[in-house]
Amino acid sequence: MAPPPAEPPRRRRPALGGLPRLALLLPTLVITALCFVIPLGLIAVYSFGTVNEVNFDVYFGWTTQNYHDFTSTLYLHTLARSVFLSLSTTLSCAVLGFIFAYYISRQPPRAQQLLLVAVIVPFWTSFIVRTYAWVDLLQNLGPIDRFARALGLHGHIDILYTPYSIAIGILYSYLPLMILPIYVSLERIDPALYDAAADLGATPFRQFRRVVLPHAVPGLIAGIIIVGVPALGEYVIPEILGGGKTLMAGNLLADQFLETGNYPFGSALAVTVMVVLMLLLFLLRRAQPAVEAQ
Amino acid sequence: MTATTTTTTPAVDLAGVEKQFGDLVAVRHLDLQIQPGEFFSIIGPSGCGKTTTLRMVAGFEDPTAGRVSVSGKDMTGVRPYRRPVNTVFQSYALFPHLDVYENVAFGLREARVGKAEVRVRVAEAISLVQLEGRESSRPRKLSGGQQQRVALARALVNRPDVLLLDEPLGALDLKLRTEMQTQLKDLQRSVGVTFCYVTHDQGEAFSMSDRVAVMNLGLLEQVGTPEDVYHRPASLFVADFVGKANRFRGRVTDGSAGVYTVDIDGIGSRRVPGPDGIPSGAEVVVVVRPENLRATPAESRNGLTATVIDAAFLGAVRTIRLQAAPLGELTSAAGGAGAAPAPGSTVSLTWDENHAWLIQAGD
Amino acid sequence: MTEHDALIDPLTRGALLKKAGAGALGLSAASLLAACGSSGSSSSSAGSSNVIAGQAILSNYPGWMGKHNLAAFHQKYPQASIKMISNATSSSAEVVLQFKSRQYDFLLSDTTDSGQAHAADLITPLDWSKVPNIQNISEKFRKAYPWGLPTDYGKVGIAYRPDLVGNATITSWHDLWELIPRYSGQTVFIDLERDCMGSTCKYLGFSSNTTDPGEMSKVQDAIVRVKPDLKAFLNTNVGAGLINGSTAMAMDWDYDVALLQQKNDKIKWVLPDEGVHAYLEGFTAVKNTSKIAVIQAFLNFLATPPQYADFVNTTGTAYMMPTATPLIEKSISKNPILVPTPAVLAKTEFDKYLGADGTTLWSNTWTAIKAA
Amino acid sequence: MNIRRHPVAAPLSLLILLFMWVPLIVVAVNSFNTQTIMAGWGGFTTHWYSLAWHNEDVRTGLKTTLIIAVASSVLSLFVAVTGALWWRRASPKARAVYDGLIFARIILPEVVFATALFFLFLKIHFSLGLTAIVIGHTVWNSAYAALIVQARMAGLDPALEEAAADLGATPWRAFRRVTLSALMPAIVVAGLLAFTFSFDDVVTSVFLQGASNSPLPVVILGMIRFRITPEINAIGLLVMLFTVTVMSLAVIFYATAGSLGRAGRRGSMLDMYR
Repeated sequence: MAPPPAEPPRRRRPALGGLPRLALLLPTLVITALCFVIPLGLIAVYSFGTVNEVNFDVYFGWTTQNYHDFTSTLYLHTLARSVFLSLSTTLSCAVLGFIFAYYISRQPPRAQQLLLVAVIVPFWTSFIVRTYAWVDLLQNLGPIDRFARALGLHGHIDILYTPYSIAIGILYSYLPLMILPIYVSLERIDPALYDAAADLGATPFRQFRRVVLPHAVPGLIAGIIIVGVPALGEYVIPEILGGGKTLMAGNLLADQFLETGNYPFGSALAVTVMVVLMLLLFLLRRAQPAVEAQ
Repeated sequence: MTATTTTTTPAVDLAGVEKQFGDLVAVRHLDLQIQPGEFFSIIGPSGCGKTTTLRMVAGFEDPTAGRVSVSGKDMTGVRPYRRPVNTVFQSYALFPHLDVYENVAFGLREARVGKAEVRVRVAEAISLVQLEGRESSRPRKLSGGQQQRVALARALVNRPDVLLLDEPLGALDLKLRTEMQTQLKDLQRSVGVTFCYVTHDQGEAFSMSDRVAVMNLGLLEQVGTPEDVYHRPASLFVADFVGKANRFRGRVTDGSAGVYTVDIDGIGSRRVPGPDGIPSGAEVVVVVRPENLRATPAESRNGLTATVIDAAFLGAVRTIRLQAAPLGELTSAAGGAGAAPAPGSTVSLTWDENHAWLIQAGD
Repeated sequence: MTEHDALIDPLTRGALLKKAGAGALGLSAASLLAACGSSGSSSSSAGSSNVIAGQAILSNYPGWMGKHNLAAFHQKYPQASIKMISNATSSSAEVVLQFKSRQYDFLLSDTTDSGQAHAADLITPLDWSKVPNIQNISEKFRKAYPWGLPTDYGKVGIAYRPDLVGNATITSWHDLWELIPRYSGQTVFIDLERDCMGSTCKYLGFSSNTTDPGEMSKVQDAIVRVKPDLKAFLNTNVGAGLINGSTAMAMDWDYDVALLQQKNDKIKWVLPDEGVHAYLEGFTAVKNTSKIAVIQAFLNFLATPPQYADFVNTTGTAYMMPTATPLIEKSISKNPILVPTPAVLAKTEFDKYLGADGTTLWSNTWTAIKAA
Repeated sequence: MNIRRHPVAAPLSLLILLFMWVPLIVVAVNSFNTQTIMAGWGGFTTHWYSLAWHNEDVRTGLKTTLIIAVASSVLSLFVAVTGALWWRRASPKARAVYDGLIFARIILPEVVFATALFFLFLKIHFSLGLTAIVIGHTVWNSAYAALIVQARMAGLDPALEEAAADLGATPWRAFRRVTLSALMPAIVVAGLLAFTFSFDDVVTSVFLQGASNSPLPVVILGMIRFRITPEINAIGLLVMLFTVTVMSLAVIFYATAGSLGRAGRRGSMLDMYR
């Protein structure tokens, strides 16, 4: 079929009656420019400045010392560990989120709604309270440990205050943010597509690969971004579940702002993390059409 | 350009309409009238201005110059929601959040039609397009053809003076398309609403339309019945756009009142019908449709012979590609029943005097 | 080419009114009232020093005040009141920012933070003639906290369950360090730079306010050596695991251990032989506050035995006013852990502000320990 | 593959559901626990509920949080919807810039952004407090909301409003009956998400609250500074009950209003998302 003919550009009449189109952009402009770009500019400028360690006044200047400091192996090691942890938790999150989202999407409508509510409701109570519940759950002599021993497993399930407990905490906290976008994209699949695929002789696995996976890609990518990025900057969960033994990039960054007051160094860290993340996102977005084309 | 003179008020009257987008002229000085109850099509290639013309009738575009009237009332500058016309969009533009019933009822609710009447008229419209039982489905759950019919019912239920259709069959597959063409024509006959149909597919337009307008580069090239446009094209563009045409260059040596004597290059003098007013000595092109160009395996009596390149069997017809030494490649078509001429064989080409048409060259 | 730019400019009355205008968007009735309240009454309290009037804003831990302190104060001085804003801040950087933010008139602040704020010229010294009741506080605390009214302190010692460590006896930091590897994964340290490294200083025989890089590097080694055998660094419910036995030994604060002992009497408190490090907190007035009269009146009021007893009984902290002892609950006043005997105080070293270089040294050492 | 009866996927899905609910069960159980330091089960009590119920800090905190969450959700939706309307007819280049700014707002670590805004507000003498928190929340909430609304917008036929106008709807009515209604599922989801984020935020609130009352999460953070008692579990559970009730009422109201209105055949919220 021929593509629709390229007609002359459509009219540029105001979108809503008399409102000029640009007025629609005004709220976004105000909130991004005034409350995001300008403060960020401040951070960018700070990252080249120095701080008075007594009264925490920041002196503007053009030193690159803060970026130099960052290249110490101490910090690079911490960053690498954080990237690894956030990558592995994001991937586990994607796998679990996908399975569950797919499970929901294949239920009858009523059950779908119930399950969605079941995903969201636990998150309407305080994040801190929920995270501390994991301390209780995972601790030595806690419910999981006792359950495992009742089953006759040898030794303790003693993973509280290890990187594993941090991973579990992050996985738990971010899972709904993974499930929802994947569900939304899977839910759009016309049920007839499954029948059609089966009709065309696709085995369940091929059906899954050819029909389900391509549809899930946009949701998966959205989920990975929404989960992976904050996971990299997460510092409350490592603090509560890490027992202060595992330093993460998020903690390092938060510490500069909340504990030591080294704003220039913290700003340099933030700028670096931002640039790295932007780069990754850019690559991900470029890769997206290629994935979808498969 | 032929402006049909009638006593009734035209359903659509475009007078001196022009449309520019910045530097781009989309429609140039267009005069066009569509009669009530007519199935009228506008055809032309991409970017010819046909959709822009339709959108000016609907009110989505304001003409840069000229006047748009619907049923005798001046509609220039009137907003779309105040015009007695409705549109079937190329993408259907069905409201995804409303079911079939509410989609169809949309215009009636906007017109504040009473509840009981809404029910009756929506039911009527839905049965007209044979979608009974799908009232509470969402558009996404319907097939392309069904969606197309919802779009049709949604527009027709408002009993518009004119129904505008913007390539409504473009997204359907070939079989469904032919089916829908018949249905559309039947539907138009039964409701009696004026249809203004835009398409780039001349076959589709010919099969349904009472009259056809051909546009190119923003200009109206010709208006007429499908037969007029096909057999008596007003320009070389029209001749080519609506079908395959064999062209022969020549000069008018004599003639008036619709039949001229033309000295055709490489063939000689022939009598050819054409429009009035071509002066003697004018450079012309003689157009002969393939089905009117007879190829007979015999020696030439009048000088035009050609070599068969190949033949293609298409069922009802067989087309033969020919090479005529000074004239280039030609095409002949004949009923599929006879035997195919062998490639490489020599044939003589003839046509009936009435089955050619003269177009003045140089335009 | 550097250009100096102080982060925070002084807030003028005009600026406050401007803020009020911005708040009039309608979302921030509370902040609007706060802004108006603090600027509107400034002239009256500054004008006549005899009338104690106006609302002073206090940044404080949630609930860190006697049940009846604020109401009683308002009853005594009907024109004056204290508005308490709960803050969960823990670091010097945050507290100093609060000093600079001009959102508050006085703050709960420890010796380190007030010391730093003092060095940065961010505090208003009190007129002690207006706070005569300060005499009720033991001298050692007054000396250590010269900027305002010291209210509470906490010693960092050792809590352990002898039954879980083979009935070993711990009397010193040295004993603790010896036992940690033997009972791997059963010891908890405090997750605060000053308390954790300060206690380690004591273990190594240094001052817990040392700024010697060589000493700090030994401190780092000492902690990193046992880190693999530690269960965790915690700053909340530090010793809770001692109750059910999931923790055997803990570096912990005195008041926390006093509470833990009520749940399980097998828990023992140790004031280590080498000495202990302690924090000391109090209320300090912010520079340029217009409510200094209200603050002084309040601190003087709080320093009376009944009010201070209310404060201690509500917060359950170790106290520092001997004359209040009869009014303080027995669980606190009779608890040897919490009573400040001269012998205990002799072993105690309070936090001090370490200066810019010292602070950086400590925080770098701490980061290195946590990253190890 | 029928996942509903798949031997691995179905039980695994139920396990995932359990995973999401187990902490909540722990919270619920502990809220009735007499053991004050959360080290095992001590016995049954409702003491913590009475404590939580009468805790003034919690009450004002909840009120503050609700005001902030509602205000920032509404503002975020306003920003997101107007932005998406603009985005729909913007040039590809302008769109790319707009999208980039959305992503930037999402990926910036919250603590950095909160500090930056804190510095800025101090510099321009903008009063810290509820307004400041609402603005702070709106900056990142509106980015998430924009992402969701925009995804829906991208799926909408650009000719929809023309179709509505063609059927007699004035621009305003076309906007309400078509554009807004077609976006509604995304708006509801984005609103819920914004509310949830804002309702539970600690970092931005801590920096920007100034001398105003603390929102609930900050109150809870303050409460656990030294000691965690089962009271926070009781608070957590009460808050959840409260939120669930408010949300249910909102959904019921939404459904009822829908069935009474002219476009009564819309069906349920999730149905529309289909």
